[in-house]
Amino acid sequence: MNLNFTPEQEAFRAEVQEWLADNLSARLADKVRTSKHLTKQDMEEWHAKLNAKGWLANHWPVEHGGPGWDPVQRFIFEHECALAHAPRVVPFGVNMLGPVLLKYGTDEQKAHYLPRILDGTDWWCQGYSEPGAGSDLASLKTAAVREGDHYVVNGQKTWTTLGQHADWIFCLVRTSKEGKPQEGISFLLIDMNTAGIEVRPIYLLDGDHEVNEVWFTDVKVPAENLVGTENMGWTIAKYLLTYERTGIAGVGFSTAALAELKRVVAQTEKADDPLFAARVAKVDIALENMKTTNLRVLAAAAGGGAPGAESSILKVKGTEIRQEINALFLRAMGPQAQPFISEALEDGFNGPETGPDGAAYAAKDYFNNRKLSIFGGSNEIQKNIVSKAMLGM
Amino acid sequence: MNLNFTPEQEAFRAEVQEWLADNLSARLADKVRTSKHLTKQDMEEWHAKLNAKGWLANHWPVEHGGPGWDPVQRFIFEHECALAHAPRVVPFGVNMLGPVLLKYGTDEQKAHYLPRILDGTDWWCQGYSEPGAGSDLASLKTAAVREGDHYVVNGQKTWTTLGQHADWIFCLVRTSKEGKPQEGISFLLIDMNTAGIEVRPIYLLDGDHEVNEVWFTDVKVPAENLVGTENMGWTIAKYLLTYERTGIAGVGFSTAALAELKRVVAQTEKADDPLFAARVAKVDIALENMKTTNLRVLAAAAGGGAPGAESSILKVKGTEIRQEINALFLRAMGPQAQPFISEALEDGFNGPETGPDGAAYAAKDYFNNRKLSIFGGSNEIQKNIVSKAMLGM
Amino acid sequence: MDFTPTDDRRMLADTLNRFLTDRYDHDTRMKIAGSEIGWSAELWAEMAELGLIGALFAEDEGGFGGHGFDIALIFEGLGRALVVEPFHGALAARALPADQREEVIAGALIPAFAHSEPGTSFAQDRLRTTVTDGKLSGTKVAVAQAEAAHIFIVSAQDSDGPALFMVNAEHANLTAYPLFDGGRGADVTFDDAPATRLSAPLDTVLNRALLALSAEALGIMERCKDTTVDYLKTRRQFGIPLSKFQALQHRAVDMVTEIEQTRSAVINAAHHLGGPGASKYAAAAKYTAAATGRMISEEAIQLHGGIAMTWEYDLAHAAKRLTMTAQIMGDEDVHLRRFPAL
Amino acid sequence: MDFTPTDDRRMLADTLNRFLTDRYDHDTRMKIAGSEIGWSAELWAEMAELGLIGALFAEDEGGFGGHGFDIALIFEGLGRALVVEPFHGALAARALPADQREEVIAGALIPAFAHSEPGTSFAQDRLRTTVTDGKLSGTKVAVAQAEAAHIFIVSAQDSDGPALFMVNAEHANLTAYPLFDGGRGADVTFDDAPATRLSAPLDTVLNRALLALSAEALGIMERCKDTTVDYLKTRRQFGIPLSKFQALQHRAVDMVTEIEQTRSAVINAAHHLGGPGASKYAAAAKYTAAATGRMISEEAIQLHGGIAMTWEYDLAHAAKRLTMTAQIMGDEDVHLRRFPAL
Repeated sequence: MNLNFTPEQEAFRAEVQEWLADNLSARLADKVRTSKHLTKQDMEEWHAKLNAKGWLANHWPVEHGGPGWDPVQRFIFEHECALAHAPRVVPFGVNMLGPVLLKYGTDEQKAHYLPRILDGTDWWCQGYSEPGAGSDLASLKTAAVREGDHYVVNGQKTWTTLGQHADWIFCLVRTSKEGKPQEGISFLLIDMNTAGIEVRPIYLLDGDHEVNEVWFTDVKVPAENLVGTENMGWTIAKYLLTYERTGIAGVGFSTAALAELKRVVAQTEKADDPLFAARVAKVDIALENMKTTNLRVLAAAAGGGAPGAESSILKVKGTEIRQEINALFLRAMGPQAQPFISEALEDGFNGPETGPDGAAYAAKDYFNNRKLSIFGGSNEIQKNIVSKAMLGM
Repeated sequence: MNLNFTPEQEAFRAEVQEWLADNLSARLADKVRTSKHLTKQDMEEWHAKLNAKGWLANHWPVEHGGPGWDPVQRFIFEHECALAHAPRVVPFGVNMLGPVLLKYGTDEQKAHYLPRILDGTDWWCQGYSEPGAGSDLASLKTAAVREGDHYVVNGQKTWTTLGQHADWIFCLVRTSKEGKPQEGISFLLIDMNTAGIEVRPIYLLDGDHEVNEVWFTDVKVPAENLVGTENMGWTIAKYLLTYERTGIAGVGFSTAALAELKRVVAQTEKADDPLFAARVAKVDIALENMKTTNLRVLAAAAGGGAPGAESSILKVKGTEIRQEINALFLRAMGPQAQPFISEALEDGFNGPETGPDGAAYAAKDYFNNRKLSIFGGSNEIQKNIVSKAMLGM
Repeated sequence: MDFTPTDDRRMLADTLNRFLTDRYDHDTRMKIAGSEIGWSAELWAEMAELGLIGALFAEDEGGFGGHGFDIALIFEGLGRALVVEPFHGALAARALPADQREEVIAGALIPAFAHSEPGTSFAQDRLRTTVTDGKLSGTKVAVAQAEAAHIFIVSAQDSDGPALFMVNAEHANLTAYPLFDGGRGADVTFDDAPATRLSAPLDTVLNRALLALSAEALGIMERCKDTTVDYLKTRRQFGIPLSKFQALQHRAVDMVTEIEQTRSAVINAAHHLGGPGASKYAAAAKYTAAATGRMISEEAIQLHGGIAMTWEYDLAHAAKRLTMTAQIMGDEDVHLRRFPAL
Repeated sequence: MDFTPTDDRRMLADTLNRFLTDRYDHDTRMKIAGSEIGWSAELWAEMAELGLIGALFAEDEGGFGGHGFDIALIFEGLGRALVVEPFHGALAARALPADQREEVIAGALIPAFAHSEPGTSFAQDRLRTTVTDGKLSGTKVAVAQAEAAHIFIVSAQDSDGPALFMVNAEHANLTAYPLFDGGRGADVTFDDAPATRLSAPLDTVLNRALLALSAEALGIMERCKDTTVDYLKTRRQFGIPLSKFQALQHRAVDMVTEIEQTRSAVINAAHHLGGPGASKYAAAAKYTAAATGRMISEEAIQLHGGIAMTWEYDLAHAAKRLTMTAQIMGDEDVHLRRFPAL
């Protein structure tokens, strides 16, 4: 039993840190640290840097452009990126479609799509949720009907993150109404430029445009865009959901956010409040514990154990910790959390400062991160999973 | 809208206080305040005092010996008794069987049993719960089979509080297996001296003997001991469960306990701890709020509104508050909660004092009062009721 | 003891609710709250006309209410409708001389209440705004509807300790902005501004403000709870309504329970306003409202799921406003720490 | 990074668990814990023989373990079995001179660790027990198994500050009693007792004690959780097992989640024991174990219902012991307040 990383792992960490110091621009890191809006160009710039180094698709096998890391290395990399305030890698192509194609795609699909994910030719988005099918994904209704050498797709997807930038969407669609609802679902790749697709913005409660609705009206999709066989979409979706998620607890983000919280609190009266100090200490301890809980699950995975329901625990507790840090940040702002100058979240804002560091985005971040316990399988769904899988209840 | 009591109500309060000052012995009040064991004689002494004044059966109509109080008067009376550290009235005869006989009993039953409850001739206990039927009372199995002019009862009751002192038990028994489980239940009065009844003590986790199992083997019960008609027991039980419960939130007990907590804490290091002060302030505020919540429900009841699901809210929150005060008392004792000298809870103990005031019973009270959220319909059952009745969920 | 409202208050509640239902529906509110000026002068005039400002003041102050229960009633209603007009400033006008107060009641004069300072939230003994020789200097933050104000009611220290002062708007320097939860506010800097010392003690005005914010939060909580329960009954998952999942049922019950406790806290504060227990029960109410408000807005969003995070869904705006009522004038910890000594 | 136990520790765990299963079943434990002397000298000798005391010490201390992970492993097992024998006193023997320590490891010499004082729980800077000219005076409370002890390891202030001292049992005045959670303890008064100053710093011994108590609590929590989950699967209500009620499922999951976090806290404290982070992670572990312990014992009882409150049901005794581990050596608030400065 040893919590220390090996000398090799420490050397790897140093290499990552050095590379980040040389390659992550102060401009980008500062935007991330202060929760500014990242443009499509910002994200593409970061992807290109990572891809040039060979670190973009860090889950992929070496022959397809992965760096050949083990789970601990991936964890260290993601952790250091978070601490350095690097932008998050947009996951849809690299972390979601990539693994699916690697496991279920044809050689032609792999050869065509994977390089285009790496070099940024294709921006992917995800077509899973529907207005009536969120946590209960199996009840989805968007229909794909085979007609000769193509499918005709009709229906609606929602919560499509960054869909406004996307060239392609991977979708779960209903190809059969026979049997259980799960059994009639297929996994389809759709060019966003096809006739009949309409993207409508969903504005979030802070006015941000981050997610979208995607409407399909008689959209023709070539049959070769099917991944796997017809009606095996649920198997693919489950594969992705249980796919190793080293970063699901978000301890890197929480660690960075907690450091920022401690720094900023000193500018407010909360610095003298023993009750606030206790709140910070509580989440600090919970995060120290969670780091080790996360490493334990990781070690089990690296040792060949399947991280199943344990990752649900990481998700629930990890998101609670991140949300609590956001909540404490908001508390520390007191009334100065109220001003909301949306331009202050864009590059080059020169308007007045109102409040301590972080006042400009404390409320926005607090509310925006309420999503953490909702998406990717709500925390209630995660608890159902743990109850069944770990406790046999 | 006015939170003040009327001058008449204040006069009534003064009358109660004065009577308590004159009639509640310092010996008894001190035993109650310091959580000492009350003997059967202690409880009988207090009942006799109340009965002599005509205040024992304060829910009963005047013609049967009640004082003719309205709900607010009853609330004031119970509140003042709690603040004065009066013993609780043992509820089984006065507050439970009494109302049942008044509503469902024959004239003969009323004439026979009610005076004997008042003067203490009969000590009653309750036979509701069974090993397999706690919160799910309708599944009870104890069977009463009619044979000529009597029933033959077989089965087992449990959690029979103070059953070791009882002369009589009122029981829910199964008289039919037809229809829904609720439909075959009857309400039967059984003399504890009948052959075939065995009382076995259940010792609680602090070693106390407070509850019992009662076993019935071919117990012959005269048919005239049936209350109401056969198979109407569920109706009677529900009547009792929804019977007006002015004191269910226990605010009087909580108020007395909180005052004792504040007094005792000054003897410990917790007096200097801002986190402990915050815990006390939280429960203090919750109790101030609960007092008004309780009065609101009471006022609605006095105004003719039926206190249904609202009393479930009082029960849940009221017990949480009482349990939290017990928990804070325990915390304040630190390691000095560990010594447990059971003789110290009896009259005339002259052994060594260990720890601050209250150390002798802090742990015992904390654990004993975990029952508050379990019995009388667990807090989970209460939440089911609120969800259905108030929210229509 | 009597929990039935008086006939006068029942009529007032009817007037208020009818007006808000007819003239301040959610779409209207969103238009006003997001507009350039962040409030509606027209509706303000109508509300003054209906007596909604006058109800905040006693007869000898030129109004026809002014009891804690009047204030609670009005602000609970305003909260439920997410009203952004400058009622909090108007409430503070109790401190003003009679002439100005009557103008406020008529809707003609709009005051803003300027209390919070940078990095602080509530504490009177930390005021850094000072008055010397009748000149007031200092900075106040997040002053609601400051641009609309003709005068400012400002807390500050002079040689006699903390007190309230009146400053004309022409002597205030504003850095104005939209507020996260709708409407507008400003950081307000005073630089040797001519100031009139007001006779009303600071803490009586603060207690009124705490009561009003707590009642406002209560109204928003009720709205959030109703919306959530309705949604749970409508939305189906795995073939059955969400309202049939026991874990969600129990959480909804916890929401109801804490809201009932908050209502009691508001009643207590209203009852004691102006009496010796005023500060104690105002602190208890603000603590309760802030703690419960955070719980209700988080649970309402979580029990809804993603839809509650969208601009189009009205709960989102209720949750934002509810959260902000906890940020203003001291959060739960601030008032919890004050409570034992009160 | 490696979370697999070494072969040595796997063997130690096997030895421990086999012994406790075979020789320390619940009935035996209850007999011992409720006996006149409140412990078993026979089983103590057997446990010493098996090396369960030696595992608490490093080789250069005469043992064959002594790492944080050894201490955690032993006390987690002892916790799960609700062992009442004087292991906490033995653990403190690290402070003793080599001769006595070796006797302790052999099971021949029994020390008691006397730290808590009346009205206090943990703070070193509040010690009122003092040493002047080699004579120790003061009162210690709730000293576990004090009657069994041959020597006392006592925290006290001398002119150089807080430190540890050794006092022979003949100089201790005991007021002994049964403990609420089984076994016996005593208030111990020293009156100019001859005392030997020990060289081991007080905080290293305290950190070991905090780790041990946290690990012990962890073992009890696991037992409480397992018992509860089993019960929920067995017990039926309204025709279905309790384990099918979603509200109860989610609460069971919350228990598991917090226990996993407690396990991580214990691992952290074990890892850092003896290093610069020792005090910080020991405080974090005790905070986590105390807060979680309270939650687990309350939830375990509530999810069971009345049966968990009876003497006959073993969960009751686990819940009592778990609760008491939180009372000893500082509760969650004490360590939460210490944490930020560590």
